[in-house]
Amino acid sequence: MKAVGARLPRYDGIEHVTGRTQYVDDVKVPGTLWTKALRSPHHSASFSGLDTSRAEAMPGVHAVITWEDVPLLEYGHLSALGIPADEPLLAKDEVRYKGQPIALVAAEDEDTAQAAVEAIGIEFEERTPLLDIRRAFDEDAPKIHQWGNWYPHFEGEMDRRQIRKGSIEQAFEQADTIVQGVYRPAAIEHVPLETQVSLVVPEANGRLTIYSCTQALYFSMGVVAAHLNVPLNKLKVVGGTVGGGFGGKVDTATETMCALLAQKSGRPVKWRWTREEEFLCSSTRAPWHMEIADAVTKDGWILGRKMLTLHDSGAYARFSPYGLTKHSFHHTGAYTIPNLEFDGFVVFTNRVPTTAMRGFGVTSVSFATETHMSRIAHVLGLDPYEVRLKNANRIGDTSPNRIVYTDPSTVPVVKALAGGMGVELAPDYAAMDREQRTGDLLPEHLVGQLADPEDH
Amino acid sequence: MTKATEVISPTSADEAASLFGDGSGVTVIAGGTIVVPDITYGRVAPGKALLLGGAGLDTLDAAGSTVTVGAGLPVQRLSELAEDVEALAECALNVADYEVRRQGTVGGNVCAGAAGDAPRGDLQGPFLALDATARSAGAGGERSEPLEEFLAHRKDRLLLDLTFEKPAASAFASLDYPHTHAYTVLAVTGVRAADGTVRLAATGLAGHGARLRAAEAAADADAAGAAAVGDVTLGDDALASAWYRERALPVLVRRVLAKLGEAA
Amino acid sequence: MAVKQGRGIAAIEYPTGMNQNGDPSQAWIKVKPDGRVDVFAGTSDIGNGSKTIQSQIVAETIGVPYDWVTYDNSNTDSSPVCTGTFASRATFVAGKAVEKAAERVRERILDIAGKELEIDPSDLEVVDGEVVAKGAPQKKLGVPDVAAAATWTYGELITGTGAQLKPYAAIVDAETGEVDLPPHSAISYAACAAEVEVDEETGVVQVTRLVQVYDVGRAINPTLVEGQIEGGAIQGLGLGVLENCYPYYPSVEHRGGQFGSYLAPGFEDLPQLDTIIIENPSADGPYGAKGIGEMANNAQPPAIAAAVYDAVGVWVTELPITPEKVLRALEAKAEPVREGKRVTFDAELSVNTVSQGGIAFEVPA
Amino acid sequence: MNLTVNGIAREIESAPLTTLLDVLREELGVTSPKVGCEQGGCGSCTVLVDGEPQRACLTAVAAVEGAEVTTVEGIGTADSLSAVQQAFTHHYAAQCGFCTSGMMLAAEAYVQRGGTDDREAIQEALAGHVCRCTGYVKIIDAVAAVARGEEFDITVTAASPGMTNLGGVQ
Repeated sequence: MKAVGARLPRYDGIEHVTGRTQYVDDVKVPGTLWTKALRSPHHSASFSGLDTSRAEAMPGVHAVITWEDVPLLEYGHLSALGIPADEPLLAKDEVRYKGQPIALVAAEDEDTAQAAVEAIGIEFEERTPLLDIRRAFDEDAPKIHQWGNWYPHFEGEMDRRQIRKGSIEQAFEQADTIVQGVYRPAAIEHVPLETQVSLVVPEANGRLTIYSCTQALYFSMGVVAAHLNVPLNKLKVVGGTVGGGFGGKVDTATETMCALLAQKSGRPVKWRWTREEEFLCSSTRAPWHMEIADAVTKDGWILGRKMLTLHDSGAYARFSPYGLTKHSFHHTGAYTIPNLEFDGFVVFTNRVPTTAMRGFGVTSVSFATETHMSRIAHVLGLDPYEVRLKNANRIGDTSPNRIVYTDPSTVPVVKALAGGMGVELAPDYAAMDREQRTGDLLPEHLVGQLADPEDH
Repeated sequence: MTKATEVISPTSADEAASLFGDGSGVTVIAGGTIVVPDITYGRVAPGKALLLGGAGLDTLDAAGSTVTVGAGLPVQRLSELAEDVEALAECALNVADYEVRRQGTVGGNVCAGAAGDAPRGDLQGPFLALDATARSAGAGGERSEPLEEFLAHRKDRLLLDLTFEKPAASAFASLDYPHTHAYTVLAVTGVRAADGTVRLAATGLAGHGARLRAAEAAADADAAGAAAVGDVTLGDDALASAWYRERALPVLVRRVLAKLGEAA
Repeated sequence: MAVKQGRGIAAIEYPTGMNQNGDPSQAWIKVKPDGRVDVFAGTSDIGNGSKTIQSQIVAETIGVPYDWVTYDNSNTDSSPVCTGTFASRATFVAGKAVEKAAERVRERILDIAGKELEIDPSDLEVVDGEVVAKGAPQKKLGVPDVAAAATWTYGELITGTGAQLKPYAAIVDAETGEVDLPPHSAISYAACAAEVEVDEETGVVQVTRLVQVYDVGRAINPTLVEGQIEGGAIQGLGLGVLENCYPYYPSVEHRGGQFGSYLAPGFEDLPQLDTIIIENPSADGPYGAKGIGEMANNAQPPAIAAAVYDAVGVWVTELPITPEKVLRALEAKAEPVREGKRVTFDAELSVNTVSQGGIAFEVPA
Repeated sequence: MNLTVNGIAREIESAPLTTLLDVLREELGVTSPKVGCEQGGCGSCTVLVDGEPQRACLTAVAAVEGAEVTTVEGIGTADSLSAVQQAFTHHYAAQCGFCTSGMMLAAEAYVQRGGTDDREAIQEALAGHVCRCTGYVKIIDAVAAVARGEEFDITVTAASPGMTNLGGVQ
């Protein structure tokens, strides 16, 4: 029997339907301590007088940690890509979003941990938060980082992600119409049914066993090892079975802190976020602000696109520079547009840091460019299927960063959609395929961008 | 957790009333759907918990022209009144989901405060429109009063039951997201009493549910819709803004009045 | 009631694997003395079904039944590196690593079977758990016998490792964004049509039907593909009309902290779903597969936005398309500003309006 | 206090206002009911109390003193799966599996009380259960198939309604 192509049952299906699948929270280790966090009540504030002595003295409390307990306080999630760190594991001197962790307590039970959190002394001086990315560039905008309000380290020196191809000026000049619009998808929660959770057990041999809900075992291990300044053989990350992720569990949200608490207390430590913490303190999909101006001809060719993207990163960079770069590479969507001017900024605000989520970087640009495409069709009075088929990327066309498309399927999927909707396409369009451009489908403005698919 | 709590489980309504006393220091747990999460999340730390499950308050008497609904009746069971009071049954089936309706009680729903970021207390609407009488225990002993008055101090009293006359017709219209675990953004209930009087009430407001008296007095449905806005205080929450509710309320009033017309 | 109907479409593409690549996945496989196969990989199964898909790839590649395969991704002591389950890479990238490891294992099985059968390994193949001579199917040896021979006769462990790493595609020109290598492993394509009903009086948008087309390259398990597409569809619906962490964005007030006030789609939000799958194989993916997990929630929001316009004649371009936004748009009845050949929508949302001189988006008229 | 859990009488030592969810998971080690929200909003902790589905996170254990509690462990095992468990397997109604236990118990109760294969009725009956993975389609398929009394081959999975495969298309 062939395995590939077969409708085989889930490998872990029987475990799922018998309730036997073991998620992190189902691992029970005697003597496990509960964790609670002191989180920032303010969107932006400086703080002083952090005093954990009363909490530490409470019966049942086994460890309290603050920034002073973290060997490497700031670790960049994407340090391997040269993206410098900006986010402390636990806040030091200032908080940049409501819910930011400042101190953690591990105690015999939840109530004791919570009481100890409330016994931690701290004084905040509130600051005006920056919340609107469109105002971040203004002189009077509150300043969030020493870097300023937007991320300055693309390719080491660029303060923006930039794409340039052809000549946008020429495209605007040649256009019959320039269609301009603004697109703003919202921040949303990942909403995995399993909230962020980890359990760290200090072993007799000095290793730490980290039961984790991570989407990326090795990635999380690397993050913990960096913060703790230990080699990888000191850690064993146990996981691989996750109660939903959708991108949010690429963040290493709890593992490092549990590891520090386990080291300090010598006891197993678990931290399971409440649903409220998951909704209010976990990272979200980013809100984006996108402006597009397309140079179009009256018969529906898109000659050029100018685009500005502001990516609301929240208080810290996390994966946002990566997401924006990916976004920029796909800002023409499923089409070939030869003249491009794209500028994108990762903008900081005093909201919960945003992170990867299903479709990272591209969900936003798909919404913007496809809604814009529909608008172009309406403005020009053209059929929305035909405008798409006409501009669809084809074998031999090139992407915004000059990569040749070798197997694009825009034409097949749009034609199949028309079929599925019972829409009859005009004969020219019904006859289209994805092969290289010729004849009417190779107007002058698309000649220069062509490349040989064999060069892939 | 909650080890210090004294838990008492009365076995009759009278015993419940007497154990409730003046209510001070007492946490009432009927269905538990509101208060148990509050305990879990540390927002309520009961010193003394009154568990009402066995108190016999889950009564429903609709045999005659008057209906009496025990405060301990599961919300789901109001569906049994579909023929007598369509709006009440419809509103009840609009609350949360099957499991929560089976567990949550009429009293808990009627006495609910706002959830912080969303309105609660959907059943206040139909009971207000039905001009229900609330019988409650608490300081000064047992008392019966119009629900409208009871709502103002509902947190201090133990609701025992609600009584109302069967109406000639009733109608319900709501704005809610299709999935039931969301709270109702805004809802309007209309009742035509046996004597022809039309009463309207709304929930999803800044405070608890309210009668729409100016709307009731208006000449026609359009005027009623417009007048309803003056009857209420609207707020912003996670589900909708006051701006939106101000525009949607007249629509719901018109729809309820249209339905009442159909039901004539 | 004034309920209007509308339709809209969208077509999208999405890259498989981490952007710019450089994201390794590795696997190793060993064969037990009775021929059963143990796979060790580091790919977390977040519900997407990567344990299943990778097991299927191993079974197919070696040529043994699916239920001979055990799959262990449980810990970093036994599992080699996998960058992780994201970027639609669990099938495409990590699946390629297990395919490569399984190819090594199959080669080892054929080598040992060749010795036992005294046939050149290149003349052998593995079919349904048996090593069979090509063109002479009566000459065969069960994989369990091969594994036993390896263990007890030849003193060998049948094992294989595989690693998949597309080199990091560097941006060689920061001004233009030009890269030196393809920055993706493959690109997947999809299109979506949305049908909606919009209540003009309340602004409520009900998505009634989604018709979707996905080029999946190759459906390694069609049922799991459907699961990704259906789950993605309703997340896309959530993005389009329901979900928002900040209902008054950019304000941070009134965040929903529970399921009652954060509007994750539920059973009753489900529209009719019609799905068409196309299989245009990817040159590089395992068995031609592409990754479609992530793109599955990308096409619905723009299709819904266009459908809302089709229904009631207003563009709502701030997601989600809530009843309030529809009513505000209907009240404003905003027409685009036409100046020269420029047609400008949404001027009130633009940085040109909101920024106090810090940033601008300049477009000729 | 006492409970009967999956047919076995258990003495409960937890404090009376401890949630049934915590009693099951922490005291009794029955981990199939999941901690999804502890707000009653997701359905992952649903168990059967005297045969009816109930949110274990909304239930103080003292309020169900003496009751019969059934979790997924009590409706079938790997060797003898219940119809609902078989249907969820055959219809691929579980992806990450975290909502599955609660979902199946609600489905079990729905079928037990005579629920039909009407898709809207199933949607309404299970409306309190959030699944972030599946888009609900295959869960509805599974419950409808049980309601129709179908038998299931759990060595293969079923296609969703409304699916077409065009194969290679240029």
